[in-house]
This record gives sequence, structure tokens and C-alpha cells, in this order.
Amino acid sequence: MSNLPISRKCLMWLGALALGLLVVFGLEPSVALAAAEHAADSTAHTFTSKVAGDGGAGKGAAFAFWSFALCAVGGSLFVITRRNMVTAVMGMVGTFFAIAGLYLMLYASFLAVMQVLVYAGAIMVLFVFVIMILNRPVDEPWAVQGILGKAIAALGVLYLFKRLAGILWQVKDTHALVLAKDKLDVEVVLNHSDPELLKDLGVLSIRGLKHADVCKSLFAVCRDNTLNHTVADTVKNAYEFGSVEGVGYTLFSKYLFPFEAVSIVLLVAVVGAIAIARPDKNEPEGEAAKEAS
Amino acid sequence: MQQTSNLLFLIPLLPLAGAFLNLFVWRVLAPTTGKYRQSDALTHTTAIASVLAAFGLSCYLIGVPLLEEFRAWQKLGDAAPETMGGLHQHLWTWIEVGSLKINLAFRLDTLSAVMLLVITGVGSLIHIYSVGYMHGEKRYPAFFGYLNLFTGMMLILVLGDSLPIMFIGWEGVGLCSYLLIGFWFDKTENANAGRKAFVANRVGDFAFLLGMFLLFYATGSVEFADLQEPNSIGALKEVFWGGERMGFWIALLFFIGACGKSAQIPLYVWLPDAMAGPTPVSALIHAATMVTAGVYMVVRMSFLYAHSTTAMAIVAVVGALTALFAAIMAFAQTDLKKVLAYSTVSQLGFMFVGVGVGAYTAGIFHLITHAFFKAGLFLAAGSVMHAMSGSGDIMKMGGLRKYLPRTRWSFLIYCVAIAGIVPFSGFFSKDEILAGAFGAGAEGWGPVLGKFLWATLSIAALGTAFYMFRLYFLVFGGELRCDEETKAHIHESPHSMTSPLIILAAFTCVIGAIGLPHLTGDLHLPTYLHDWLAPTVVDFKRDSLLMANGSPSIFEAHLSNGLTIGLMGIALAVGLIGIFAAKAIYGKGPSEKVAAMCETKNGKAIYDVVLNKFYVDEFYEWSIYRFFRGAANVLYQVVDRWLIDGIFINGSAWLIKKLGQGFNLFQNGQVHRYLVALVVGGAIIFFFASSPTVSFKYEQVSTNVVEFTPDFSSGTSIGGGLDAKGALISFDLDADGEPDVTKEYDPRNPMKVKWTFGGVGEYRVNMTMTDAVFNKKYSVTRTIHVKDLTEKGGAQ
Amino acid sequence: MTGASALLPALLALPLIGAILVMLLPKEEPGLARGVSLGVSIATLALSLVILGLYDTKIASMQMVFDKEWIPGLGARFKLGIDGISIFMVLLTTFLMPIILLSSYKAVTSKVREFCALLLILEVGMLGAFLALDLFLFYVFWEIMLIPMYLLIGIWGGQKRIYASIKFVIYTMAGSLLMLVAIFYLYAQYGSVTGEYTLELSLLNRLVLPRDVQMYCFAAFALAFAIKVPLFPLHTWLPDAHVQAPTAGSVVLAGVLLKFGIYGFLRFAMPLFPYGAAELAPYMAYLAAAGIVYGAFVAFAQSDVKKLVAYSSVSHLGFCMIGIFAMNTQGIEGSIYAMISHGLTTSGLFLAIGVVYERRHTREMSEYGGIWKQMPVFAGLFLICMLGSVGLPGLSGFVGEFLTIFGMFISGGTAGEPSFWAEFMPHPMLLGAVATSGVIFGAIYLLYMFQKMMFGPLDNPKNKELKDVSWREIAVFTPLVIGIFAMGLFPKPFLQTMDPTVDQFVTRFEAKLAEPDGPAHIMGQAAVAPTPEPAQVEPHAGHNHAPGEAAH
Amino acid sequence: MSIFYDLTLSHFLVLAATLFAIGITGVLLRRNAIIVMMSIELMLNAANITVLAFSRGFAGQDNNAAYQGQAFALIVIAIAAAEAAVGLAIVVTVFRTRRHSDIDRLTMLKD
Repeated sequence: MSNLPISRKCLMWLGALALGLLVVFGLEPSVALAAAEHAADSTAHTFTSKVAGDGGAGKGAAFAFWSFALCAVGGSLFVITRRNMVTAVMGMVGTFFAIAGLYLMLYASFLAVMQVLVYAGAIMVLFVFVIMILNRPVDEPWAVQGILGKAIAALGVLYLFKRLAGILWQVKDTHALVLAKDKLDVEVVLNHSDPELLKDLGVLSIRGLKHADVCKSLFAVCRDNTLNHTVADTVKNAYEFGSVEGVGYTLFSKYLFPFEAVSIVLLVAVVGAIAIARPDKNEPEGEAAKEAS
Repeated sequence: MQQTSNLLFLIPLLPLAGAFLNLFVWRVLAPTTGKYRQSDALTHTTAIASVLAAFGLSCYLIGVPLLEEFRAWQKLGDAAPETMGGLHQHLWTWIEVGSLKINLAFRLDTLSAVMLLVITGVGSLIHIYSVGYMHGEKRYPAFFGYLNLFTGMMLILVLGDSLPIMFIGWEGVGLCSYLLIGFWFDKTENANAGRKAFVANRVGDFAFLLGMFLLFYATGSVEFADLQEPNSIGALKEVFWGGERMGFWIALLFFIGACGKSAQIPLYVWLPDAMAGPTPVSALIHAATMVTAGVYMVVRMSFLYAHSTTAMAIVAVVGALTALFAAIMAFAQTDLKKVLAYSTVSQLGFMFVGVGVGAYTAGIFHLITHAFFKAGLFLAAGSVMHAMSGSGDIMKMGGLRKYLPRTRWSFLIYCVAIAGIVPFSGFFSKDEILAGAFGAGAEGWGPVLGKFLWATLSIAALGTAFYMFRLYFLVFGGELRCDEETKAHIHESPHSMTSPLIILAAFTCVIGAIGLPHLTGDLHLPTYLHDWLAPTVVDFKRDSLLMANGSPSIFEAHLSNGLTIGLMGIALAVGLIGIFAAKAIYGKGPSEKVAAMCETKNGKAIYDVVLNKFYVDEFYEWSIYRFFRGAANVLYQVVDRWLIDGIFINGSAWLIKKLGQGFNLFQNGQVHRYLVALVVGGAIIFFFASSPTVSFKYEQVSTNVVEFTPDFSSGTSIGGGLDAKGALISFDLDADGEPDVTKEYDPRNPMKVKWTFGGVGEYRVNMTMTDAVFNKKYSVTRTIHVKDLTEKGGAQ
Repeated sequence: MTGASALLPALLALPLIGAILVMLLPKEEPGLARGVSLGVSIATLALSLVILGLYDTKIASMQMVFDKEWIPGLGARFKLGIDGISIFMVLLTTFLMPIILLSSYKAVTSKVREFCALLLILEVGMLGAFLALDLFLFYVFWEIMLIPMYLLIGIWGGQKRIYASIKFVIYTMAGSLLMLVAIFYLYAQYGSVTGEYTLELSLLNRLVLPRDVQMYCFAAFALAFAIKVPLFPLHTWLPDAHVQAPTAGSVVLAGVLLKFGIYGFLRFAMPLFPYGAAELAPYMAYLAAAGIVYGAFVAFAQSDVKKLVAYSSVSHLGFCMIGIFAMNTQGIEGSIYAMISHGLTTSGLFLAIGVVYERRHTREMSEYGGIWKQMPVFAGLFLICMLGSVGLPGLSGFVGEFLTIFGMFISGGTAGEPSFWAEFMPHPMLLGAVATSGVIFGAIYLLYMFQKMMFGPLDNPKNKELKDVSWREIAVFTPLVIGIFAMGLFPKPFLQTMDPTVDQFVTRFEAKLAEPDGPAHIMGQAAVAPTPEPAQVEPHAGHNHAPGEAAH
Repeated sequence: MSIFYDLTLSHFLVLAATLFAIGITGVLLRRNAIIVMMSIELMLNAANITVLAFSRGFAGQDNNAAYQGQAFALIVIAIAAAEAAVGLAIVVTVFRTRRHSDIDRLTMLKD
């Protein structure tokens, strides 16, 4: 272990960190959130909280975010700086894990799983295979040709990043605004709703939620003016946001056509990839070699 | 007072129908053996019959209905209306657009009656003459067709009831003139002459058209009858431009038109060249009828000219100068027809002086007499040339009196008439013009203008007598100077040619009787023509022509009998002097003395100048033709080919090609380079995409109330991320730091904020915009001024 | 929709079906293709005459309107209609097409089938563009016209045909693209004002844009149309295209295609953007006047007959431009009249050139001379066409020229009756005078051409074997000659038919011009209600009393 | 230090931008086709983060709207997989014929 190059060590640590975090926060988010709840100010409404009043994620969520961010950025830097391509791929894998974690924090648990399966699993394996097939795992890290242009471009990238980040940093999510407004409305509903009615609806008995949450959900129903949803549905929606069921429902109803189109794309890609990568028998080997020199 | 006649249209239609038959119908019907040849007899019978029929019809219409009306008009005496309607026929409305209405209508009044008789009468004779003259011509039907067409057009010209209809004839005769001058187009000079005539005429037509437009602009009508209405006359008297009356400019433009048609300075150059055409054409078109159209037109528009004494002066002076210079130029010509051509130009100058000084009758009178004797001269010249195998060089003639007796005697009569010897017609008409010029006077002319015109014309008359008799003596006097071959063929012309000569000569002798001198008292002689034209030409005692003090602005000459007779004597003397001078010098053929004189240095210079017509043709050649050619080439080569096509069109194509080649350098196939371009481009876009700036406009709508409008016209740019839609806009109007008005912005319906301020003064107003996406605030503070509107309103 | 409304689509369908039919014929039998296409074109002419018969000359607005949904997503409709302006253009097209087909019996011997089919498709495009009442439909037809013309020049043209055809297409396209931009701007504006997105002309005509925008939009439209006219200095494609095109192509080009420029101004550019038109009118008129003189000068410098006639078109179309910017009934009707007349006379000249070109295969004037002797009948026909072009009174050219110049001359009103146009057109009389000088120049260069070809000694031995026109060629010229005479002698029926439409055009133009400036709005619904304060009143309000009178 | 504790939408967005920038830098600086492709995958992932963050941030109470973002991200992942497969196949083919996978030397399109 100690004879491994320092970069490899860093990589390994990063990967391990990401994986560990995933296990801790990701695979069972409710645990992580429950842990965080204690540390958080129960009145704070943060981006990562699900509904008003549940306290959301406090310092714990922040810690998770920064950790994932560190892993993602570090891994991606690995990708673009390593001579050894296998190292680069490993950095990439770490990045993907971290990104999966970020997806979790955004309540996209299904996507997080997909990220791990498709990206960190399938695609990266594909990369490794190709690297192995080509049998040239080492490459110059910098393209020497046209270094001046690339320097200019890098400066351009930096500038772009600065401007872009400057803009993005100012984006305000409406989530927070809605939450603030909700709180106000909830009180209104509480004051003017008949508690008996609420009881009839069985609101108070659902999964032991706090009263405020129920009222808030109720309010959502009232505001929709569509009583197709039961209160239970609404509350379920709130808590199961990002679940397989939710995404699947959307995907197979509203986005059926794109979904099917994507499947065809994948099929074509598979066939195409085979067709391209298959050795061309008509082409003599020598000619290609000559061309390469 | 006007009668409707259903026959009037036949007068121009008959010759036109003849032309149609000759040019088209007979050709199609004729047995198409060979080259569409049709029988000569059919051709000239058709042509002559149609013109004679027109002549007969004219005589009938003039002799019966028109004369009756004229008598009735005369009977009314002083109670008669200023003008007499005559015979009128409305065929159809030619053009009617908006306020412009042009009727295809004809009117036969006393003036057009005179022209009608000249055209159809002299025209018939010339048609008959042509039968012999054009005998054996290959394009015989075409010739008669054109001749008929010309007659028809000329009749439309004189009968037209409005300017545009007149213009149809005006241009039509120009066309026929073009075709007939270039009739023998084998020779390039002939074709050139035709073209020159047409173009010079077109220059005149240009002015004619402008005059017509200006007339409509001023009066709203182009019909002669309407133009004489008091309203129209009033419009003509308005000052238009350059301190001159509207009437002046219109009259001037029409006169330029007349200059083109009637070969006056500076547009006379085409007429001598036009002699390239067959001689009957010269007689009909370039002596008797078409060239006098200008004079006719001025008389027809006399009510217009009478309203601008300046224009009249210009007409008269130009006429006088033309008369003089053309006479001088005629001295040196050696071609029979050229001499006659310059003589025509000169005589037309006489007519213009006549109409220019207000002696309209005199001008028309001279037009009539000139039609007879000049047509006769041309026909006689044709007869001579016919005998001389087509040559017109007078230096090679001489002594023809023996061979061509009928031609010679008629020629002599015409010469005496044109020289102005009593009692031939030319004497009376010329004398009337001279007398008119001598006594002419009008408002603003000064005392000497009339005398100057008279003196100039007298000199021109002297010249006329001289060169005509020089011609006579060189052709008929002395000994024959031609070669033997020509001599063998000399013969008197057939009767079809000589009988018109004799008829014309007879008229030349007697026609003077219609315009005897104006004498008063016991010596008073009948003045038929003057009386006949009185209902048509303008009367200077018309109310509209009177000046503020009640006297007419133009006064007719009231010469005493003694003065009249004295002037006649001078005119006669001048003619005789010219004749005897010619006899003395050229009585026995070309003068050696003159030849010797021309050999001397000064003499040769003068002779050359005169021979070359004062180099006017050359001047035109250089100043206009060459200029036009050169400018055309320069415009084509430089502007069209080089500048527009070369630089702008192909240049832009070249530029795009070069740009493409330049951009091709970037397309080297390296993905990295493309990406660098992408990134750098993106960075540049972001770099220039500045943050939005906001501002507002304000307008004070009433006392203390100001209206504010947000203004994002400057500064909102790409990448700024600013879409004003949905943004919150708040105004802080009382400078307390708190927004007073807040509204959501909708670009479709720009918001306006009204605020009432405490009073007049300066206020600081802050506008803050809150972006809908980023919640970013943009703020601007301006100082506004609230004014006191009542004060300003009072000032207004 | 009445039964008559089916006539207009039928008018388009007939040549289209004919073109398809011709393409289906066997390749080996060119005579059949010629016969069928001639028959179809004559049938189209007959149909257009039926339309003329059913046309009510007392109605000013569109007649026989055919309206069907076309591209609902875009708001474009398949809307056709005919009025006093377009009816003559349609007739001119259908009138010339049989003549063109007949004239090219001998001239075109290769790919006859395709040639005939292309001409018929061209006819569809031209008729469609004249009839279209939807901007998008118009644009489509406008572009459809380009392609057959491009192919006609490019395949059956002369030596430099490729250069000429590409120049023609690029010139025209460059202009029309800006027009497309303006069309969509208008579309978007109308949509944002009313909430309804449409490209229908009658609706868009009601939209009043801010005045500065009107200027830009008018300029964009004007560029497209001015190139087509062609207005000096955008004319250089014309001589090349004419010279290289086959006779049939030249005749279509001069006879009909050029008219789209003027027609476009009348139908689209001026009614849509009256203020822009008014502000830019003097400049357009100056250019038109310059074009009259310039075209005449440059024509005189040519040694190639066809080029000379091509430049004469530049000069003649200048009259039409002058006429429409006179903005009175006389000028506009004169302009339309001059267009029809130019369609007849210049077509006649090109056909005549085609006749001698078929025999001698040269267009150099110096090669000819004295051929009147050999071909007297031809010379007579040529003479009539030339004189019609020169503008001899009694022939068709005069009426148009007279009315256009007349219109310009009094476009500021007459002495007693000033016109609202006076404030926009600063020197109407000067412009009229300059245009009138075209009368002189026209005579100079056309007579020069005529003389060079017809007069003079017959000294070129090759010319001595020339044969006079055949009966087929006489049949080609006869309708033209009859038309030239008829239009010269009896212009009133023609003018009467245009009268109501043109009167209405002027009245509407004036009414829309008087709309207040400000954000885009529908006519009569200005965002800011005009206040009685004098400062808010329009600058030309002083003439407001005149319009009603001036229009009549 | 509320910037560390109070997580907002912007945190995620800026992180995504960072990853995107790193990805683009990788594409720019490296010549090996495989690394370049990995950088592209990185950029795609950055975009995905943005999509999900916005879907969360602007969803409000309506979860359906938020699912749209998730569905979209899933499609992006699928497309990315397809892209990787085809891209790598191309790399293999190129390598087989040329014996290198240096994109600077692959300028066949130009010729």
C-alpha cells in the first residue's frame, strides 16, 4: 500500500469517503435526516428540507453536501490530470458516487441508484474494457500541440465559470418562498378549519405526523381545489418524492414517448457500436499500420 | 354656341383609312406573287381619292354649316360672344382618370377651317404630283400610305379639340415625317436625317408635354374651350416662378414645342437635312403643312400668349432672328432643295414674328400664301430634279427655261411671290407681317422692339428676294452646265406633275386677295381673312387683357394710310433690290466675282461660315450628340460595368469568397481548435454582455402630475439574464427610501405611473426593478423637474 | 364563398395540371409537348377572360375571394382574390403565355418537354403571386417563380448563361430575404397587438406600426421589389439575364416578372407601411427619375440589341415607379397602364429580336442593317412595337407614360387644390420634368436601334438571304400589335376597371398615413387617444380637409 | 458562516458549474480520445445535477413538476450510455486502423 503513488492513495481515500457517505446518508436517507434533525434549528427552512416544519437538514445536511462536493470535484480533477488512464477512470468512478450522493440530497433517490448502476457500474466498466483492449493505458496528460490556444481557452473557461457561477449564485429557489408562505397559510387554516372535519378525514392518524405537517398538506389540497387527491396521497407524495414509484409513474405516463424513443436509441447504439467496432475484413491490416506511422 | 356635326370625324378618318388600305389591306388581298406587290393604280387611286374626299367634305362643312354660323356670329356685331364654337364632334372619352378627362373630340372653327383647306387642298395636289414623281418606285404603296397617314395626322392636329388630341396629331406627323424623310433608307444619311428630325421634334414635344402638364396644374383642364374660361385665365395671370406669370412659362414651353416642329432657332437644324426625303414630302410636310403646325398652335393658343407679353416678345424675336439667319445661310447653298429648306425656315420666322407681335391674322395669312408658293417651289424643284436625273446641284444646272417651260413659268411666279412683288400673294402677307411688326407694341416692350423686328425682317426679305432669284437664275437662266449624259435625259415632266404646279401658281397669284392691306377711310379694302379669323383668335380688347387703367396690354397697330402705303413701298423696293442684285450677279450663271470674293482670305472665312450654316450642326454634333454618346459610354462602362457590377455586385461576391477562404483556415479538422473557438467565443459574448441598466422616462401631463414610464431600451443585453417580464418595478417618489408604487412589469402593456407632486420644483425619484428570477435589484435615481404648465400654456 | 371563387384556384390549377401532363408525355415527341402546352395556356387565357367577364368593375375591393386554411400553425391561409390592380396583371400573364409558347416553336429544340413544363410552372407561380392575399402565400409563389426562370436561363440560355442565371437568382433572393424578415416582424407585431397570429393581408393592413419601424419595414420590402423592378442602381442583373435568356425567357422576364416589383409596392409595401412609403417616397422617386435617364443613356451605349432593349426596360419601369409614388389616381393608374403596355411593347421587341436571332444567331447591331428590304412585314411589326415603346400617342406606351408623368407633375396637387402628398414629395414638377426628358431619350436610343437594324444599305451578304416572317410568327405578333393599338386608342375601359380599386387604394393609404405615431396598434384604435391639444395633432393635420376631395 | 450551513439551490448549481468547467477543461487539454470522452461524461453529469437541482428548487408543492426533471435526467443518463457505447466503439475502430487515439491527429474530416 505504501508503495502506491500519492495520487493513487488520494484517489482511494476519496473513493472510500464517497462510498462511506453514500452508505451512511444515501441508502437510508431517513436515518441521515433524523440524525440531522436534532442538530438543526427546527424553524429553519432550508433547501434540503422536505416540508415545512420538519426541520429539514441542518448542519448534518451541510456536512454531507460539502463532502460529496469535495469528492466530486477531486475525482473530476483526477480524471483530467492523470497520465494513467486507469487512474483517471477510478477518479471518475469516485465522482459518480459523489454525484449519486448529491442526487440523494436532492430527493432523487431513484436517480441516485441509476447513477451508481449505469454510470459507476456499466459505463465505467466499458471504459476500463476499452482501455484494456487498447492496451495503451499511459498517455501524456497535456496536449502539447497548440498549447497557446489551449491556454487561452483555459482562461476563457475560467472567465466563463466566473460569470456563470456569479449568475447561478444569485438564483433564488421558490421553494423557500413557498415554505414561508405555507407557514402563514397553515396558521390560517388551523384557525379557521373545523378540527372535527380534520378528524373525519383521518388526517391526524397518518404515520404519526406532526399536526402542522398535516395541516400543511391539507392546505395544499384546499388550494388545489381538486379533491381527487386524498389527504393521504398528498402527504405520501410529500414523503415519497423521488421514489421509484413517482419517477416511474411520470415516465410511463407523461414521458412514455421519450422513454420509448430512448430505448430505440439505446438499441441502435448497441447495434451501431458493434457494427463500428467489428474488424473490417476487407481492409488489409498493413495499410492501416502504414497510415498510423 | 356650337353645332354638333357627325361628319367631322370623317375628315381625318378618310386619309387614315386610305393609309390603312394601302399599307395593310391591299397587301393582304393583293395576289402575293413576288414581294407583296400591289398595283400602282390601285395604290394612288386609293390615296388620292381619300384625300380628295376629305377635301370635298371639308369644303362642304366649311361652306355650308360653318359659314352659316359665322354669318350669324357676324350679324350679332358687338353683342357676339368672344369666341365662336364652330362644329364640334365628340367621339369617345379617350382617357378619364380622376380630375383628368380627355375627350377624343374634334372642333372645326374658322382657324382650323383655314388649315383644313390648306392641308387637304395642297395635299391633294401633292398626292397627284407624286403619281408622276414616284413612278417606278419599288415601295410605291408604302409611300402613298405614309403620305395618307401624314395627312390624317395633320388633320387630327388641326381639328383636335384639346391639347392631348392635338398632341396625337403633333407626334403622328413627326412619325410620318421620320418615315418619309428616311424613305430611301438605303443611304445612311437619309436615315440619319429622319432620325434627326424625329429627335429634334421630340425635344419640342418634351416642352409641349411639360406645357400641357403645367397648364393642367394651373387651370385643371386641357380643352381649348375650358381654357378660355375666366377661371382659367385668372390662373394664368398668377405669378408662378421667377417673378413671371404662369402664362409666361406655359407659353414659353409651348413655344419651345413650336420651335421643334416649325424649325426655329435653336431647333431648326433638322429641316435642311430633312430634304433627304422625296420632294413631294418636302413640299407637303416641310413646306406647306407640318412645319406650320407650330404657327398654328401659337395662334390656337393666342389667348394664352396674349396674357404674357414677355412670351410674345420672345416668340417674335426668335422668329425674326430665325428669319434673318436662315436667309443668310440660304445664300451659300448649292443644293436646290437646301436653298428652299432655308427659305422655309426663314419664312416660318416671318410667321412667328407675325404671331409674336399679335398680328395673328398676318401670321396665318403668310402661312397660307407660303403653303401655296413654297409647296409649288418644292414641286417645281422636284420637276427640275426629275429632269436632271435626280441631281439637285444648282451649279450644274442653268438654261433650263428652254427645256422645262411649264416648270419655269410657275417657278418664276413662286419666286416673285416669295420675293414680295405686287400683286402676288407673298407681297400682301409679308407686308402685313412687316406692318404688324412696325406698329407692334405691348406692355413692357419698350418703343424700339417693333421697329427692330421690322428692320430685321426687312433685311431678311431683301435676302429672300436675293437668294430666290439667285436660285432662279442659276437654274433657269444662263447656259446649261451639266454633263452630256444628263443633258440627253432632260425632259419636261408629265402632266400629272406639272398640272399641280400650274394650279398652285394660279392660287399664288390670286390668294393675296383674302388679306388686303388694312387701310382706313375711303381706301378701306375688304379684309376677309381677318374677319374670318376674328371669332377664333384672341381679341386684345377682352376684359381679361385690360390693364388696371383700362387700356389693353397689347395694342394693335393703327397705322395711318400713308404710313401703311409707305411701308408697302419699302417692302416692294426691298424685293426689287434683291431681285436686281441677283440678276446682276447671277444673271448669267455662277458669278465669278462672288467666287473670287470667296477666295480672298476674309471672304473665304465668311463664305465658309455661311456655307457650313454657322457651324451650328457641328456645335450640336459636339455639344449634344457626342456628349450624349460619351456620357452613355461612360455611364455604361464606368457606372454600370465598373462601379455597380464590378465593385458592388461582383465585389461583394469576391469579398464573401475571400472571407470564406479566410474562415477556411479555421477549419483544419482539429477538434481542439474548434473547441477553443467555441470557448473563446462564449467568453467574448459573456464579456460584452453587461449587466442591465434601467432607466425611466417621465412626462408632465398636467399641473403637478407627472407620468413615469420604465425604459429598458438601453442596456438590456444578452447574457444579462434580464427579461423585464414579470419583474417588480417600484417607484420611490417622495425620497423617503420606501417604495410608493410597486407594479409587475408587462412588456406588452408598458406601465405608466402617475404621481401628483406638491408643486413646481425639483424632485429626486428612485426607480427600483426587482428581477423575477434572481431577485436582483437594479436601481436608478434621477432628478425631475415639475414645471408650471399654466405659464407655458399662456405663452402659447 | 360563391361559385365564382373556384375560378381563381382553377386558374392556378390549370397550368399546373398542364405542366404535369406535359412531363408525362413521351420524350420523343416534342411537337406533342408544344401542342399540349399551347393548348393549356390558351385554355388558361380563356379562363382568365371568363374571370374578366365576371369581374364587377364597380367594386373596389377583392372579388372572387377564395379562402382556405393552409398552415394553421403559422396562421397562413390559402387566400386568393382579384381586384382592379391584379386583374390586368393576371390577364397580361395569361395573354403572353401562349404567345411565348408559340414563339419558341423553332427556337427551342432541345428538352422541349421540360421547357414547356417549366413555362407552365412559371405561369402558375406568376399567377399565384398576383392573386395571393396572404403574405406567406405570396412569398411562396414569389420564390416559386424564381426556379423556372433560373432553369430557363441556365439551360436554354446563351454563352454566359450560368453567370447570368446565378446573378439573377442571388440578386432576387438577397432582396426577398429582407422582405421575409419584415413579413415575420409584421406577423409578430400583429400577434402581440391582437393576440391572433395571421399572415392574411387584409388583417395585416389594419396594423399601424410605429413610424420609424414603418420606415425600416418599408425599406426591407422596397429592396426586394426595387430589385425586381429594377430600380436604378439595382438593375444590373437585368441586362445579363435578358441577354442570356432565350427569347421566351426574355419575354416572360420583361413582360411579367418585372411587374412584380411595382405590383409588390402597390399591393404590399405601400398599404402596409404608408408612413415609411411616404417618408422614403422622394428618394424612390429620385432614383426612378435617375433610372429613366440613366437607363436611356446606357441603352444608347449598347451594341447588343437585346441589351439595349433590356436597358430600355430600366428606363420604362422608371416611369412606373414615378407613377406609383405620385400617390394620386392618375399616377397609379398610369403606372399600371404603363406596365401592361410595357408588357406588350417590350415583349414585342424581344420577340422581334428573337425572330432575327433565329435566322442570324447574332445580336450585334452592326451585323444587321437594311433588313427592311428583306423583311418588310417584319419591319412593320417591329416598327409598331418600337413606336409603342417610344410612346407615340395613339399607341399604348403613350397613355401610361403620359399618366405617370402627369400624376407626378400634379402629385403636390394643382394650383387651386393642394394635395396631402405635397409635404412628402418635395419637387413633383422637377421630377415630372426629368421623367418627361425620357421621352426624348427614348426616341434617341430606340430609333438608333431601329435605324441600325432596319435602315441603311443592305451590305452584309448574310442578311441578303433573310426570309420574312412566317405565318406562325405573324400569329405571334398579331395579338401584340392589336393590343398595342387597342390600348392606345381605347384606354378608357382599362382605366375604368382600375378606377374604383385605385381610388380606394389612395383613400386608404391616406387614412392610414394619418394614424397617430406610437406603439403598434390596429387602425383607429391608437393606444393614446388623441387629445385636443394642438401639440398632439398630427403635423399634416392642416391638409385633413383635402383628402376626400383630392381623391376624386 | 451561514453559507456553509444554509444550503440553497445555488450551492448545487455552482457545484454543477464547477464540474462542468473541469469537464470542458479536460476536453480542451487532453488529446486522448478516451479521456476526452470521460470529460464529456463529466459535463453531462454536471448538467444532470443542474436539472435535478432546478426541479427540486422550483417544484414548490407540485411534485409532478419535479418528476419532470427527474424523468429528464433519466433520459439524459440513457443517452449518455448510448453515446459512450458508440463513442468508444469509434475509438476502438480508430485505434485499430490508426494505432493511436490522439484526436489532434484525427483530421480526416478536413480533407
